[in-house]
Amino acid sequence: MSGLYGAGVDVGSTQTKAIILDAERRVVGRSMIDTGANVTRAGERSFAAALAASGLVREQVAYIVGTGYGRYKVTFGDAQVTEISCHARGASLLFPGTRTVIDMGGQDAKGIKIGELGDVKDFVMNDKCAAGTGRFLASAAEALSLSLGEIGALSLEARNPVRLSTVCAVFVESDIMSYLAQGKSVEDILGGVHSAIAARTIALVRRVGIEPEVTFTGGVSMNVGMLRALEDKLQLPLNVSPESTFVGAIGAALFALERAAARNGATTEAAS
Amino acid sequence: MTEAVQESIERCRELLAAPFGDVAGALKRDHPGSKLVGCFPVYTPAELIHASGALPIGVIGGGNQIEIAHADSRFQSFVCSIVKSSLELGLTQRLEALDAMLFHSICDPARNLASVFKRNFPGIPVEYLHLPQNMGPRADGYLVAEYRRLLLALGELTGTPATDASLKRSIALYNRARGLVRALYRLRSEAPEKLSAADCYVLVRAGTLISVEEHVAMLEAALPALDARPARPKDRIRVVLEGSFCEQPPLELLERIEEAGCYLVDDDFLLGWRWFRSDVRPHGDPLRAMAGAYLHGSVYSGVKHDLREPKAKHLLDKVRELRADAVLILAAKFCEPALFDYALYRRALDAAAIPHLFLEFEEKMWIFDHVRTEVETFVESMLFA
Amino acid sequence: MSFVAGIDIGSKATKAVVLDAERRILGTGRAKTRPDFPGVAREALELALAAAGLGPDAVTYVATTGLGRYNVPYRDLQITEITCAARGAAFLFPATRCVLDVGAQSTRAIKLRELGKVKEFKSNDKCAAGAGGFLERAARYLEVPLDELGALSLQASVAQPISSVCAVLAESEIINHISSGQPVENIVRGIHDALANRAMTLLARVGLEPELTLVGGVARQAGAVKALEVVAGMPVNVPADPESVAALGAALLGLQRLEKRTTAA
Amino acid sequence: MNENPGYQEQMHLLQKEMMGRYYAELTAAAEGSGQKSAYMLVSGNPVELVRAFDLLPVFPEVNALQLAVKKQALPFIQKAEEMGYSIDNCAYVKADIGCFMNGRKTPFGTIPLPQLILCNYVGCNVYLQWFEHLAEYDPAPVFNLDIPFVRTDSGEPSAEDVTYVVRQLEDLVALCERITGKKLDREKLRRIVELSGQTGELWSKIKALTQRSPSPFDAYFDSVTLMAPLYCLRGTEECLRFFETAYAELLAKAEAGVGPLPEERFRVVIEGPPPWPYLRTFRDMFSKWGAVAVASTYSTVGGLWEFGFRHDPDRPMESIASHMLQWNLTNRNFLQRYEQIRRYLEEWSADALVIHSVKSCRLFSAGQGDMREYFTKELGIPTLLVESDIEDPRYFSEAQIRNRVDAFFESLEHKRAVAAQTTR
Ligand SMILES: Nc1ncnc2c1ncn2[C@@H]1O[C@H](COP(=O)(O)OP(=O)(O)O)[C@@H](O)[C@H]1O
Ligand SMILES: Nc1ncnc2c1ncn2[C@@H]1O[C@H](COP(=O)(O)OP(=O)(O)O)[C@@H](O)[C@H]1O
Ligand code: SF4
Ligand code: SF4
Ligand code: SF4
Repeated sequence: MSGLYGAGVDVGSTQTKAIILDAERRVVGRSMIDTGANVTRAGERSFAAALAASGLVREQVAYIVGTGYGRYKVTFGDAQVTEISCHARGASLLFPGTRTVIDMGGQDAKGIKIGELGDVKDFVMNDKCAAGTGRFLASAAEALSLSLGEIGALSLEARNPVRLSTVCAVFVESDIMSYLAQGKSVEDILGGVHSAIAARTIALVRRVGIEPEVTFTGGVSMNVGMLRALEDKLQLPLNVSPESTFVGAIGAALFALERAAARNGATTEAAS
Repeated sequence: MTEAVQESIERCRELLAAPFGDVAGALKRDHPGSKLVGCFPVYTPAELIHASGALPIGVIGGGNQIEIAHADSRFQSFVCSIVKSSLELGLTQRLEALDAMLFHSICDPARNLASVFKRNFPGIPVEYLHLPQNMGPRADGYLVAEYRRLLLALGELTGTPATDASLKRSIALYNRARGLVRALYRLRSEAPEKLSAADCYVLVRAGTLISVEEHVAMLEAALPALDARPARPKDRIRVVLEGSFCEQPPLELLERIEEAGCYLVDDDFLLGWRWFRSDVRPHGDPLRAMAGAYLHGSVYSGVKHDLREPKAKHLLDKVRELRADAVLILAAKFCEPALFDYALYRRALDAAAIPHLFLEFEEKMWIFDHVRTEVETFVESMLFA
Repeated sequence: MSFVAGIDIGSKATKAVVLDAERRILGTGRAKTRPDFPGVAREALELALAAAGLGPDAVTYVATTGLGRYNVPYRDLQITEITCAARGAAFLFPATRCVLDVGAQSTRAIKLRELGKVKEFKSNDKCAAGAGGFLERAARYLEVPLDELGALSLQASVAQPISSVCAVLAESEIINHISSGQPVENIVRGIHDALANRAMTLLARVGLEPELTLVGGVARQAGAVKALEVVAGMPVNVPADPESVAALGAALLGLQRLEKRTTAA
Repeated sequence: MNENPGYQEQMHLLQKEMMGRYYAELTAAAEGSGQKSAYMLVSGNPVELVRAFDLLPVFPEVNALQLAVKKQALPFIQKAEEMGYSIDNCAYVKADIGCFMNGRKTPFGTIPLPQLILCNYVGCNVYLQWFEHLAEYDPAPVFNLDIPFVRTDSGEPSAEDVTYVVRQLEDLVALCERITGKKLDREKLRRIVELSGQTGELWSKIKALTQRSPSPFDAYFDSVTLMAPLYCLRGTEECLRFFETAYAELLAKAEAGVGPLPEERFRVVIEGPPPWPYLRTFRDMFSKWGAVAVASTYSTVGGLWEFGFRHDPDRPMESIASHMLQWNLTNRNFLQRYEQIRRYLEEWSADALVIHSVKSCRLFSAGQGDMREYFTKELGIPTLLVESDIEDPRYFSEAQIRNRVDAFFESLEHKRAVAAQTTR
């Protein structure tokens, strides 16, 4: 059954990611696009792109699982699974030793405690307030008219990081303005921003208990400053990989493979 | 002379700023062989601890010196800071000098905290007092029995059970200490320019961190000197502060409030260490005396629900007695007892046409512009007449 | 002939008002707040003086307010923006009992005693969801100029409710509404309703009673005013220049002090 | 057999009738029937004593609950907040006081003014302030029945505790005699206590039924139906009849292997009070996964009969005292609650623990993070913690809770699948 392919589509608040896995769980196609306004379209477009990248045709993909906050909009999918389960599965495929997942996305932060088989043992989320999410960093970057790609590296240059007076993703802009006014360096400000968010995230994740190995997922894991800030505060190295943003989609694809296999199993049994 | 006072005030400030673990350790070192009993607010019958040959020490949260990193995974966001920070002290090995911990029925979070302490710190025996909430005739016998129960436990802890004699000595000592604190407050209400709320606070707070003997000595030296301080009164309104009987506001907040144009002529900080309006009866059966003082001679508080006289009436009396211009309700964020009290206070204060301001604080807050603006506005609303 | 100035150094904008002894508004000035508070205050003041046709040193008394009130060396008096907003509003609408000040970063409900004195007030400045900053953001991603926002929401047929309690997280919700073909004006109305509801909880806590006056830049948005009138169940007074009300109040209080002083002398 | 249209028909109808009559009585009293009433609190309440004086027991908590269920609470909560109560105060209190100060009219009846404000202080410290406030707003005499909190690991009260409570009960009797102008009829009290004893017997039998699989009813969502009569009407003949019917009906279901859901796929223990304003929505989130609550701590706030307590007609005062001191959830300490939950998980053979953390009720919620720590880390029990509120609709965010519930059961299913594979 080598011809079996499974796809995962992670419709995030900010970015939509699609992954196609073959039966050996190798990534044969991937894509990432901005979610933008039309959530349904975003799912379709990124799946199509991943399909194209894989050189497969729609029919070859046995099963599609949608996840992310827009999962119910993945109407072309066969099933939906929460991003929590998907991040857990995905993380343990990339790093089998993973026991704790820290996921920082565009609009939420999660802590997930997982078992040997990538099963979710426990989890916590922050999704009521943008404080402590990628969006907070985005606001900070905007206020300093820097790109998301830059801020992390700059924050590493901080000598004496500032102490933010707010965690509000809106007010942080004027907070930053007034620090600039006081002549604080961009590096020190970013240092403050990153350590504030890191502290917040760790406080959240501690609720499930932080057990090594810790894998850092979600778009924010691309931010080296946040990576360092978390590592410093935890005194632990974190697993990250270029795939980190895709972890949710990979997990979804794994579920897809499983279901597909199960379905085949079922049908063959029925046949016999 | 006045320098000496400044020095002891500075000493107190340092004591407050120092990590709790170090302070507790030092206290134990200075009193070899004696056990340390941590006391969570509000009230502690310190006499019983002292008479059993142990040292009471106030475990009153982490102030603004510790970051809460672990405790907020045990208590939710809607629980006050002192519960979390006191737990955090334990979870970060800052309570290791303690030999026991004492809680009493003040509110639901503190009640559950006692259990959480028990589970997380098996090395620290937890005693839980249920102080009566029915001040009727039946409470006396019950409270004496409850105190006797506590004495038993303390006796086991120290190996030197209290005697009537030792109890009487301790009562006398604490009477003296509370008497001196009452004198401090009298000075503040009569000449607030001589003793700022913050200075007064640190002088009293020190008493929760050093032995009562040292505290008495310190205050005895300080009082006359403070009284002799030359200072000219500023044009400020006289304010009675209410609502901070458990979690304690940061010093800086007190300073900001007074700077904003108030004299805090009375407050309920550290109320449990100032629990009695007059001395506990030094003769007769000591436990009866202690119980009697609790039931008939103690101050009103958000955690004692004495239906004989409404709290609001007590507050109004205090305002009149001290010729205060206004009341500032300063409640710890998420402190249900204080927040509930406010509804009654507000009603009574409005009826009596006494200006009042409600503010919330957290022990770990460090930005005060907002508070300052509110207090200034409040003061202005009274001055621009 | 003495002239008095009130200067409000706000988080976004600095406003100045010049009065004569008869409490006539001679001129107002406005400058974008920048770190150099004394400078920006001076700039706004000079604009106001110019508008009043007065020389740079014409004022005899300067009262400051807003977050920069302590940073103006040449001030004679500083007062908080709450006291000032109340006094200014009561001057413009003498029957005012409640004032709602919705600025960029804060929302304040103020209950007045007689003569525009503050009786009680409640403020929110921890979360942007209730403040004008929310509207600025919304305008940005709705791609509508800020000053058209107000008029737009008046055209709404029905409000498109916003479920998120967070100003930032509301963003993607709003984007989804756009994509699902919701007319922009309905969305804006939904945003104004959300803002009005949050403001209303503050007003309720000080005890809402007529007349209600709305000050602060948000008062420029007719839609916000309308939404407020609906939840408050009463008409809302809106000053011609809502952002300068605090500065006006400062000037009035300054004048009052000056008069006291002169009569005393 | 999974098709079961008449699910709890009988019992539900009876309950509606009885509660309807109860509220009709309240309304009548409010409109001047002359019936005197006593405000009191649910936790470990001495309703027997109150009934012995023919005082009509009024439970502000039950009224607040009804307001929430009927989605009528918010305006009253807001009224209370306008009076100065904080958004962070228990919303039960706010809903009740808001209602009390605004005509006491509800969709289910009018609440009479009290002739006695009886604060049976059993565990919850908010109780004290709630009734302290009511006493400020109303001239009726107020009595604090001070119940010493459990201070021993065993949960046993001391002799002094019992004496203290019994003496207070005697003072209360004297007060009731003054209010009603009647002497206490000891024989009547004996009979009422006897009825309570028998009712408790049935209630504990009913709770034992959920140990079976499938559980004949949901011990969280359905217990509510039985709790209202248990508190408001305990010690009456009709209440006993009701529990007889309920037991018969539920026993029959158990025998027939009928449960509340077509299929019982997960057995959970639920800790914490329900989100009354969104009870349906919340329940559906669990039903969707075939999850049934086989035990709940909330159903023991009024009393812990399932662990053996019975009112004893031969020692009326003492057994009322011991009910209040020892035999209810709220007067026990947090660790004893852990133990209670542990027993549920074991003796009711549950798969997981669900903690519904409500902001209003810190008695329940303060420290539930530690509870979760204990069950997940010490005992390895899958535990889900979701936050909303018992009364205030503003704290329920459906999408977020659903997301958590789904993820939780996904993980339980995954575990099962894996287990199945490994056993294959
Ligand atoms: N190259 C990058 N460098 C730094 N941060 C990034 C980068 N790419 C994305 N991010 C951050 O990741 C967030 C989106 O993460 P993602 O996990 O895709 O969120 P969601 O799944 O909710 O869409 C953005 O808000 C941004 O802050
Ligand atoms: N021209 C305008 N049209 C509509 N809204 C405006 C306009 N100018 C400002 N606002 C609103 O007013 C807010 C700023 O009000 P303002 O009172 O100046 O704040 P602050 O006093 O804190 O600087 C902005 O956040 C915006 O929402
Ligand atoms: S504080 Fe800021 S980020 Fe948090 S909810 Fe409010 S608006 Fe959103
Ligand atoms: S601050 Fe208030 S709520 Fe917190 S422990 Fe003290 S009394 Fe309880
Ligand atoms: S805190 Fe809990 S037990 Fe107490 S009154 Fe509120 S809801 Fe009831």
